Amino acid sequence: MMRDPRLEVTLPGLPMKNPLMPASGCFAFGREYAELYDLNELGAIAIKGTTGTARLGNPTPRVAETPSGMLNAIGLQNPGAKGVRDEELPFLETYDVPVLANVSGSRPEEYVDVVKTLTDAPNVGAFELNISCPNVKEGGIHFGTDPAAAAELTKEVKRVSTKPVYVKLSPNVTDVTAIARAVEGAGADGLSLINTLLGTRIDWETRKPVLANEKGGLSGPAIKPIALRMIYDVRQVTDLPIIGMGGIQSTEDVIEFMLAGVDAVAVGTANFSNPFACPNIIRELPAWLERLGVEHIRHLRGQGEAAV
Amino acid sequence: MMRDPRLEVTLPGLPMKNPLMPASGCFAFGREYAELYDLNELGAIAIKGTTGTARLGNPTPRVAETPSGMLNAIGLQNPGAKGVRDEELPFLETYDVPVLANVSGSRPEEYVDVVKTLTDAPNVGAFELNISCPNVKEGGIHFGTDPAAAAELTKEVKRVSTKPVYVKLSPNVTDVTAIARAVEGAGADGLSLINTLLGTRIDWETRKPVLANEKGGLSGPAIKPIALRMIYDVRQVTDLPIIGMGGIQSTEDVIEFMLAGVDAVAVGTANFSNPFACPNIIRELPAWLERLGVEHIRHLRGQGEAAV
Amino acid sequence: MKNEKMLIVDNRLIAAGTYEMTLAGTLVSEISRPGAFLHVAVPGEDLVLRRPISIASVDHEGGSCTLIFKDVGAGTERLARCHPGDRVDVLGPLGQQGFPVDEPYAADDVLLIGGGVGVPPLYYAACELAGRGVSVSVILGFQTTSAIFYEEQFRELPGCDVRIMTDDGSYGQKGTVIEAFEERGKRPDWLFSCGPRGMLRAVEKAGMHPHTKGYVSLEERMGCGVGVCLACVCETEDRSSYRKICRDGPVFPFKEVLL
Amino acid sequence: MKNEKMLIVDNRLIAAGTYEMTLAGTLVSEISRPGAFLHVAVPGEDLVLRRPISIASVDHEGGSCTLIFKDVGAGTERLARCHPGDRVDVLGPLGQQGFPVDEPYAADDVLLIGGGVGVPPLYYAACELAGRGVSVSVILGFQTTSAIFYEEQFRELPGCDVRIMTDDGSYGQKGTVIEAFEERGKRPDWLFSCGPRGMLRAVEKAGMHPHTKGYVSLEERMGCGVGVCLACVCETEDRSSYRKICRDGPVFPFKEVLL
Ligand SMILES: Cc1cc2nc3c(=O)[nH]c(=O)nc-3n(C[C@H](O)[C@H](O)[C@H](O)COP(=O)(O)OP(=O)(O)OC[C@H]3O[C@@H](n4cnc5c(N)ncnc54)[C@H](O)[C@@H]3O)c2cc1C
Ligand SMILES: Cc1cc2nc3c(=O)[nH]c(=O)nc-3n(C[C@H](O)[C@H](O)[C@H](O)COP(=O)(O)OP(=O)(O)OC[C@H]3O[C@@H](n4cnc5c(N)ncnc54)[C@H](O)[C@@H]3O)c2cc1C
Ligand SMILES: Cc1cc2nc3c(=O)[nH]c(=O)nc-3n(C[C@H](O)[C@H](O)[C@H](O)COP(=O)(O)O)c2cc1C
Ligand SMILES: Cc1cc2nc3c(=O)[nH]c(=O)nc-3n(C[C@H](O)[C@H](O)[C@H](O)COP(=O)(O)O)c2cc1C
Ligand code: FES
Ligand code: FES
Repeated sequence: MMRDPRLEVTLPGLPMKNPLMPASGCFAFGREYAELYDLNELGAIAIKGTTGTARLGNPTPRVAETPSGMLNAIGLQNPGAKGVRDEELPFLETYDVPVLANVSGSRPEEYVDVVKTLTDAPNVGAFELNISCPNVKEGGIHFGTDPAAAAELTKEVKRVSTKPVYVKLSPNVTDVTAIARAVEGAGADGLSLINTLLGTRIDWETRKPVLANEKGGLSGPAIKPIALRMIYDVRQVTDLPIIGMGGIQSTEDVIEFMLAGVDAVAVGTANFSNPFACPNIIRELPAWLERLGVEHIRHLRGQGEAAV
Repeated sequence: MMRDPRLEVTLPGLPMKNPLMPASGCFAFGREYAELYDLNELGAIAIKGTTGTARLGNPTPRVAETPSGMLNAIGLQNPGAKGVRDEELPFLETYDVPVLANVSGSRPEEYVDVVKTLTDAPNVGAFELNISCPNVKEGGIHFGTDPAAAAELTKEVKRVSTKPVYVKLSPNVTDVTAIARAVEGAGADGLSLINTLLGTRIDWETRKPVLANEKGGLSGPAIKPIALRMIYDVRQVTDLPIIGMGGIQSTEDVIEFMLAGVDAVAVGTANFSNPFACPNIIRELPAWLERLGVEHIRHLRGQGEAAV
Repeated sequence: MKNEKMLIVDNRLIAAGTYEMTLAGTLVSEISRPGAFLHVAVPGEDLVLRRPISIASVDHEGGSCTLIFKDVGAGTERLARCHPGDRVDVLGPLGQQGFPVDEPYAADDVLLIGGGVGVPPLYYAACELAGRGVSVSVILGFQTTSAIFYEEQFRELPGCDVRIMTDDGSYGQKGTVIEAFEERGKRPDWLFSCGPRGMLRAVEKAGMHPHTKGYVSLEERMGCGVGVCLACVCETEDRSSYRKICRDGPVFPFKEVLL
Repeated sequence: MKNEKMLIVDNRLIAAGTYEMTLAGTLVSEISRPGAFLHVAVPGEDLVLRRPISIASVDHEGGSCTLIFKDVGAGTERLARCHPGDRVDVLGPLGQQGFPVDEPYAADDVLLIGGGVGVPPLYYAACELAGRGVSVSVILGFQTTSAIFYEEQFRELPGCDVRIMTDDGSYGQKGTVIEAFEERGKRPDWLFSCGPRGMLRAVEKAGMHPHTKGYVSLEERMGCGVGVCLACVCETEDRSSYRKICRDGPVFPFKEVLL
């Protein structure tokens, strides 16, 4: 693996060799894709949403297909904060890649617990508060749709975290910029957007929703224009670092997100269709910089805004 | 054209031969597709959004492509209410198909003006208040995101309308059921959902948004799971008639929307890829009823809800 | 596990709506476990999820393997329409636990029970067992005559005893595989099964003697196919935790999982 | 206007990234106007918008027509990869206003100016004019030698005078079509043009004598292609209203539209 200084970006807590990371929930804790390629190629790794104690998640079916996208209702199956700290993070420590620890919970105390448990892990570079998981009934998404609740949660987490805190915004809102501003005011060090959009599919044969959970989160290329719009809008109201995601499949998509205003990107669903999506994009980026005549990838950030 | 009693549905103001209509803005005022097939085949026709006075719309490019979808920012180009009444509706009167008049505006008075101008047109069966057009800066969408504003507008229009009034809901909201309930309380006779989702695309070559208007409305198959979810949710809180739309391309899609809870459907973007989309689906519906063992299409309505 | 654009050597209709696709590529060399599956990308950009299909047979010398799949939806329909010479993007072989074909002794009573498109992985298992000199009994259930496939192929395996059941009695014996199983009387030492969930439950109910080593291949909707997304879980028998079908399976001891 | 799955009779690379596709089908019988275009669906389900491509020539007896297109993005790339024998879903012919090829007299001075993939509809126009015994002068601009196409085809038309300009001077004369136009001196009676917007503007500036009847074929991103969605509008010269390129055009008198 070659290091290319033109790709290096530094976000709070995340010194990245390149602006690419797998998105939370689409890479587990790295073990499986580590069999396919060297994780050291990645800029960072966002791990699966972690809750205070282990969760079993929702009944199956947990995924459904939609045009250019998919619905998931995994329901935050994870081994809990201690399990992640003791069983999963040590494996990732064998790589020189910062971890973005995705944190979920039903109540603010649960978020705080998780952060307390993980904040001293040496390879956790930063936290990503998942205030937008549409797939668990008790909470989570509530923090993502109410600016005051989002701000309050951010504050409480910031109080105990020794690492920078990113807040992952929900797209299922009327005004995403209001939430962005609220969490910025509460001390967030960065933003991630977007999480999945709530959707459903109904099977005409069974006459029931395809997902056991009835509804799930829409991800994949279908949501890309919505992600780009939200990022574009949020970039007009804040200068915070933004990790962008939503339907990224190709190097061209990464450039488009950069132009919309992100500092780094996360690749989710594309890993499933192409397990080499991340390393492939990383390897293609240098040629794109040359094509675009750009000396460093950060120079693209927000350059796609209309000069109004 | 054969009439099939199993397909007939009656919605307020709209006695339909079958539950299919072209969606507003995707059929203009019928002249063009009338060259391709007999409009009498359709259940109803939703005409292009009409404003108080003629509008020129937005600069071009007005459309962009996205995975399984498209963005549009037409900006409500239309000949104004009088133009529609005098030039367009008379043409449609030569068909035995009720018209759903889509009404847009920047201020409540404009909606009221349009409704006053069109309410006595003999073939206008009902109005569809477009409180959700994302493509004009001054208003429109504001009524779609604030329950109180939506209710107030509905009331004002109901006061002057001699025809039933449907309210077309915006998907760009945190809680679509709140808007649905508010307009029901204000006297709406039915609901249409969904309008387009706000999105954007950025061109890496020009480094500018593809659309001259920067942002546009996402339609097509990509949004289908979001439309189904919103319909599914709204159906749990109201028994009002619902006209469902968002990505419908096939007869199977129509069945899926029926199961989610709609009374009739509208086909938008699919007309562009397949100008025969509406008549093709209408012709296929009887065979699907047999396949599903259903005596009348209305028996499918809402049958896809999980029995919780 | 490899990700490869495999060459379609052959793709033919072998029974009602059922296709046999032969694929060539270097990942064939990694195939070793009956029960293993390939995660096949559907041609066209709009279907983002791959389709899991069991490996029905493998020809290591020829560098090819065979899938048998039924056209049941958008994805399999497109796969059915592929032509020899086309390439298809495949991730695999996947699944870390297959049928334990190396364990039975030649004298053991080995029974394979398959229903519909659950039959393919059992054919691969039967080939391996036959290759080791283990003779197997096979009970295969199909809806009707036109749906039957691979009867001859099974019969050609040395020592293979094949019984066909059809729901409508249009071929073989009328009835379900369970009836054939119960008629058979003696309980096998080894029981490998694959088919619809209902059939598997019935097999479990009818057949699990304490000494029978029973294995079942499971299906579930999948995302990644490699164990990261947690889409494809099944509960363990004691309901205390989950197994990932794509990685921990797709074959499990009957006793391990809740059907 | 018809919607038909047309048969691809031929599809070949004729210049750098430029393909000539021959299509057969019954809608060919409706093609009558140079400037008319086909709205071509891209194979695969994920691209929902059709691609507008001008008709470059028509063979009514053979029941076929030709498109010439450049691979500039996802849609044209997939069209480029289509093989003879494949079918492509076409809506057309579209556009109610083409180049008025029936109007010029044999003695008139008719000039065609085309740039890059703006050349195809001009070839169709030149064929029709030549068929009526009108001799035409043609100025074609390309970036470089490898991008040039149809020079021979134009030269073979009776009375056709062809001048090739290249941006880099690697073939013909170095320079733009505007320079060739200005060098030519006399202003034509008829001027038909198609190419990039910038070129069209320059032509308008350089060439519009009061007596020149100038026509231009325009491009814009399209939705429906038939006039319902209002995606493809252009402003009228007086900025008071819009024309729909897909329906009212795609050919307009220079004077009617704002370039
Ligand atoms: C480990 C494994 C092995 C399999 N082996 C075979 C085989 O050898 N032959 C065969 O014909 N079928 C097999 N199946 C089932 C096969 O995967 C489905 O029939 C296929 O995915 C249907 O895709 P579709 O697009 O045609 O159907 P659609 O209904 O359009 O598919 C929609 C989505 O649901 C998923 N899906 C639908 N049915 C199933 C199912 N039964 N299992 C898993 N996912 C499903 C699809 O993969 C897709 O993501 C296997 C499944 C698994 C999990
Ligand atoms: C009336 C008309 C006639 C045309 N005739 C020809 C021709 O004969 N030969 C030829 O090579 N090209 C022609 N074009 C341009 C051609 O339509 C585009 O090159 C093509 O649509 C690009 O598609 P893409 O998917 O490869 O590019 P992408 O950039 O991936 O396309 C994305 C979207 O933008 C649209 N788009 C991109 N560029 C254009 C453009 N220049 N004009 C209109 N829409 C565009 C596409 O149709 C698609 O909807 C014509 C355009 C029009 C309007
Ligand atoms: C199967 C699956 C599981 C996910 N789990 C999580 C999670 O645990 N925490 C989280 O914040 N986001 C989760 N997400 C959301 C993704 O991180 C990402 O925000 C979203 O999928 C959009 O990106 P994409 O279109 O590239 O997938 C999950 C997404 C998928 C598809
Ligand atoms: C080009 C275009 C123009 C539209 N114009 C209107 C409009 O004038 N009024 C309105 O209420 N909706 C308008 N819509 C929204 C559609 O009526 C419909 O709600 C939406 O496109 C979702 O359906 P679809 O995915 O089938 O297109 C327009 C959509 C498109 C694509
Ligand atoms: S399919 Fe992703 S974990 Fe099994
Ligand atoms: S493309 Fe729809 S009006 Fe021209």
